[in-house]
Amino acid sequence: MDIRLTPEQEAFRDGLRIWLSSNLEQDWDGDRYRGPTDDVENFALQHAWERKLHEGGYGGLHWPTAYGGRGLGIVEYFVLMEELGRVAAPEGINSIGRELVGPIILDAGTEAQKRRFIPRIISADDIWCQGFSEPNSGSDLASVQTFASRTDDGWVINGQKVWTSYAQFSNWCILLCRTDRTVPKHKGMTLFLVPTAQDGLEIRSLRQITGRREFNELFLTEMRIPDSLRLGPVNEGWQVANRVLAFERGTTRLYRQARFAHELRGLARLVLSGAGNKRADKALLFGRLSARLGILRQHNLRIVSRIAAGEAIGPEASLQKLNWSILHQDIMADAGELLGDAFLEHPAAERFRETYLQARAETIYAGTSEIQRSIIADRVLKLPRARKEGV
Amino acid sequence: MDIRLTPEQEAFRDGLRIWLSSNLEQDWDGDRYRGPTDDVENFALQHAWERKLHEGGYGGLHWPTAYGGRGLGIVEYFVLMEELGRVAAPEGINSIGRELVGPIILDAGTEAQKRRFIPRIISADDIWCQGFSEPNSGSDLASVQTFASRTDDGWVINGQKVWTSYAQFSNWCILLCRTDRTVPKHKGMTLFLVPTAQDGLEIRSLRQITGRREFNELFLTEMRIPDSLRLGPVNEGWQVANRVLAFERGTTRLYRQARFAHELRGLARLVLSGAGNKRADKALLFGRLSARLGILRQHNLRIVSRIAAGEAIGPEASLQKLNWSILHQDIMADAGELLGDAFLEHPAAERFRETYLQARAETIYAGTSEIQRSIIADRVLKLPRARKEGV
Amino acid sequence: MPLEFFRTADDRLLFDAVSNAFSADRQECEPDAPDAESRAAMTIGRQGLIQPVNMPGRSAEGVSLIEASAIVEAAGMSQVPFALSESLVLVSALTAAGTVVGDGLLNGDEKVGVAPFSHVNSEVDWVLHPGAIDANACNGQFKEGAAGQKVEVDLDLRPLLWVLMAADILGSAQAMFDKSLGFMGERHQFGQPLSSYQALRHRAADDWVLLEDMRAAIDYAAVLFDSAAEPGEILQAARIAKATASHAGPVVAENAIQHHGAVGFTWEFGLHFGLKRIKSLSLRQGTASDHYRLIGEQYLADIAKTFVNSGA
Amino acid sequence: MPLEFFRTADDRLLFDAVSNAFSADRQECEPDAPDAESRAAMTIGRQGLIQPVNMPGRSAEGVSLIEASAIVEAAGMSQVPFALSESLVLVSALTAAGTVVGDGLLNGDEKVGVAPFSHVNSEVDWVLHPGAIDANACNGQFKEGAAGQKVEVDLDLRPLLWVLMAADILGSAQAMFDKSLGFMGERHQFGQPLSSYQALRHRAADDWVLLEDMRAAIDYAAVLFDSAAEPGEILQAARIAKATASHAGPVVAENAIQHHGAVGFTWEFGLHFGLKRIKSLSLRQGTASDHYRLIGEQYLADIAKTFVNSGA
Repeated sequence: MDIRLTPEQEAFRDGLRIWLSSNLEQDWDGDRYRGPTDDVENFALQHAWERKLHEGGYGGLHWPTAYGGRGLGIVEYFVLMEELGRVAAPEGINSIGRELVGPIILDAGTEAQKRRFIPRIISADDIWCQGFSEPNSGSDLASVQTFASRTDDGWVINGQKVWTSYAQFSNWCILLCRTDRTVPKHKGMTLFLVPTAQDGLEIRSLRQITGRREFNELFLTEMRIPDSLRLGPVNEGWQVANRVLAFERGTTRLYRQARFAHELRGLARLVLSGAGNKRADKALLFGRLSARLGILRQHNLRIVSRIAAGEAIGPEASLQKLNWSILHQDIMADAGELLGDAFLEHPAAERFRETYLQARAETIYAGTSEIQRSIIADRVLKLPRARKEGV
Repeated sequence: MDIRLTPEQEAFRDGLRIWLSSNLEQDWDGDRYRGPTDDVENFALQHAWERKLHEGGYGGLHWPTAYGGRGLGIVEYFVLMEELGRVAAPEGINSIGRELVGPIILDAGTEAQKRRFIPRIISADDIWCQGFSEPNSGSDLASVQTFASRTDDGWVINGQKVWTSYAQFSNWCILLCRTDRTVPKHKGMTLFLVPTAQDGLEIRSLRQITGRREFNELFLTEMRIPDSLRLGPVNEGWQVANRVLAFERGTTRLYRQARFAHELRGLARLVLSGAGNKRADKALLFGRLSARLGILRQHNLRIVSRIAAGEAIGPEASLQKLNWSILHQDIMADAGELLGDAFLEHPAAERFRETYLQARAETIYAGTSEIQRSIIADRVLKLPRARKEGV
Repeated sequence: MPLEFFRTADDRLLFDAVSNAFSADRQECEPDAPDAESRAAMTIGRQGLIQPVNMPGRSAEGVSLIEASAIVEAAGMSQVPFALSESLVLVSALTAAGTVVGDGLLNGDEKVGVAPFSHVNSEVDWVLHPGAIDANACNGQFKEGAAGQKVEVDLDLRPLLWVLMAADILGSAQAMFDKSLGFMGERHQFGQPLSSYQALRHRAADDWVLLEDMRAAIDYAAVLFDSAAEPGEILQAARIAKATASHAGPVVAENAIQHHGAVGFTWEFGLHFGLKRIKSLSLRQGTASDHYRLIGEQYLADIAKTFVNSGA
Repeated sequence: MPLEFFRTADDRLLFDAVSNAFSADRQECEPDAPDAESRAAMTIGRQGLIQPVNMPGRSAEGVSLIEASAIVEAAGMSQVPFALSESLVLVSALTAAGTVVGDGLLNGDEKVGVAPFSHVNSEVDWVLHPGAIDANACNGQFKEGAAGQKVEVDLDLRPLLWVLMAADILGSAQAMFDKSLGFMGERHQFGQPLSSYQALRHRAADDWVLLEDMRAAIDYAAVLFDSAAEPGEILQAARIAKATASHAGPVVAENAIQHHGAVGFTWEFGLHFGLKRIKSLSLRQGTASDHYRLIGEQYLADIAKTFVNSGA
């Protein structure tokens, strides 16, 4: 085992640190890391940051140079994620493009699709959203009902999607549709790439318990698209998406660990400044949280080094999804214990109040904790079931 | 609401306290409350104590005077249980007789059975054990295979039982047997009262992880008993047993709460004597455990006052089983945290080391915690199931 | 009177009547609307002094703490948008102090707040400062007019405040729990209702146990208060109620959101009103751990006393 | 050399070889039999000094901490009835001190113990006293002959001891977990295997996560040690390994017993050997909370430093 970076990787990290210190706003700090509460202002800030990153040469870091990427490895990508998280840089608005659509197109797209879409994801010229969930699917993603019928020159799509983050700011959407109702449900779905400004697509935003409007509903009514916007083979959308989703669970948002560490440091500073609950067992709570954050990073290290060694990441990624989402909720619970009344009233605790609410969603989206445990029981532990069960 | 005892009940309690102070051995203390580790010595001590209690007039407290009981109410019984627990009096060896067999006979026995067995349970002349579980039943009690066939003058029984506590010291056993294999499994069982010193019954003791031998296996081979030892109607053994088991979960061993409180006081004394782990957050751990013990007592108060008011105790008793068994394990876990090395080495911590092991069984026997949660989900919350599930 | 540690038919009648009043009220106002405050204050402002049932000289308008906690639990259940616990305690304090202000409050002419509940205090005429949480001091409560008047009161308000805050948490958590049970029965995933999945069934069972634990702790502290038990005993029981509710309330509330999936995360579905109410009540006036520590300090002090005695 | 934070084929080879040796050994002796001690000591006594892999002057007999922890994990898994962690650390200490005793130990001629492991110390020739757990002092280790000789050593033994104790807990817990998985697949209740019940499936998944957390923490501390990282960083990582194992080990072990039902409670089935081993290791040399607090004190001290700096 060895966890040291190569001299080249260290040089990359040092350059990045210098770039960040001169490109993040001078007074940028953790308490603004979620961006302005006004959704439009927030979009502008997030998008501007993504463009800046691209201009700095940090877009498409581990994607092929043929499509505008930098052609570097997963370790450099991990370094980038850690450094961005460490300073709580804006998350950007196009994570679906960078972390889901890009990888799927690179994996299953046509050469034309790669040349058309990948460079514009890297440059943040296109913003993508994801139309997978439906009102009656939820955890059971394979039960989608939105239907795409073949026409002479393409497809006509009818249905409804929900929980589509940032759809109102996106110009493209990746859509999972049923294309065959006569086969078992995992075998009759197809992926499409759909422009959002188009007849037959209506977007309605939903307010979340944080007060922000990130979620949207999509209503698709006789929406027509050409066959060139189909992604991957007909009826293999589930397999194509899942191949990448498994990878995604392991590698997307590697910056989370570093961002949580940034949050915990902010919490510690607030407590050390005297705002805290005098009776709290600070040493125990910070010790436990920082230890768990350390382990979270070590799991990231393991995943990254296994990918670097050419190994596949499978259901082990469920471990990391479980761990980070529960740890984040626990950090926010302990923030209440550590701050007491100040959690509710202190101006500098605003970020923790919002994150407390936001974190409720994290054990639900991208596969609930219950789904992750079932994946582990099925695929890692291979525990026999008596009969077919969904979860 | 009112939780004060009547003047009569207070007088009963005061008399009991005086009796206990002069009848428990002078140097009796909590660290000997489990009795000698030698099983035979322990039996002698426990049995002697039960006889003494009877001689003091505290046997069959809330049982009818017609069968040798004192004819008092559930509140006096509760007071007795609390006072016994408060001084960590020996538990006795015949709890199956007092808490299971007695109530079932009183509920479903013939007049002759009542006259024959109840007085001898009260006087501790008979010691009872319970043959319900089998190697392949466990939580699924209704799946018993031990079979009782009709003969001209009675029954002949073949099969195997397990986890039969104190069978080696008992002279009687209550046995649940299948008597009809052609009906649904809950409807073909019958209860029998069986003398243990009898041809066709072999008892083999099992050692537990505490080192004690309380469990036994029973091997039944062509064992013959007369029909007069059948308890309740043929094929209704499950219903008869369950009616009492529900009650039992709520009211047996009401002394547990008081006994756990005694244990916690012993732990506190050991910690205050300087044996403890200097870094432990004593206030938090003792505060949390004592608060939970308080709530455990309040649930007991509720159950007792509802019975006193003539109400039935149903699945709510599962709450109490869950609570006490988990709390007891948590007390022992915190004992480790509070004592550190001393938990492993201090002579006065011997009782906690043994109880730590013993408490592992408590979330398993008398219905596992999983079974209790399922009972609550089914019968209290009435959560719909998709289809028949066992648990 | 026999041992009777459960809610009687009369108790349930009161609870239902208050619940109905609150939910009728709720239909006319948005949960966060400030207009609702005075309405809610009217509903409960008339209750007057909370005092032991069998205390000599108990006022006719008085309510027992059992009754008051049923009222507050119902308010939590209906998400009455008002700091009801504090208001009831304040009315008690002022009535006990016998000032004219007491009447003004009872009539609804004057508004009151409790420090540090800043959201209530913005437009009030009187502010109540409960004493700091302290294991040893049982006095330390005083009230103070916004204009600077100050009258000492002779009633330890902390047990009242803690028990009622716990009751508010219980009612709010019960409502969220009930909603999640309903949702689990209706919502299907993988062809089955959510309620058929054992992991969710068992978690719901555990949450129900937590709700019953809160209820037992609240009722016990209230009945001790109502029977004019020894003050130290009442205080310890009230701390157990507040600690238990501060611990268990957020667990039940957060699980209720989890069991709703993404739907529970939408503003429109409204679960966040209950979550914020519970979280706020659980952190104010001492967190769960704060109270557990105070309980433990008292517990160990009591043991140490017997220890010294037995050693002597 | 690329980033490589996982066990390589070589690591697994070592682990398997040691496991096989231990389980062959185990078949011949009862878990609690004292005879087994010397046998086990022979098996591992030859390993010699644990020291950073790329330290100048590394001895040929030396093993890395990654290797040593794999050996100890395998010992835990096979329930080798010997305080292996302490023995390995002792051998390291003595070898580092360069005494003749070192050779005696390496040859198996002399027996050693580590305070406060009294069950090992009864018939030993040498006793090692690891320094008291202390956030600030990194020295304070010394060894001492039973006859009173005393030699200072220059190696902070705490990281070694904590990481190896954590590895022993991990191996023991993994063995109990594996047994419970097997049992759950075979044992039927209500007509289905236990493994088909979601509540048990999910608890098993959580336990697996705990095992992987331990593994990650142990490997990380070991690889830091082996790369001769900054001593403070190594110490903090070793504390995380010990804290994590002391917390998670008993949880996994106790769940394994629960999942066996009454069978797991019998002496003959043998789960208690693992349970006691884990419980004992988890309480010795600092409980989980002790180590978490020390980690937190260090964490807060580090933050306070940057705080002052940024304020200046």
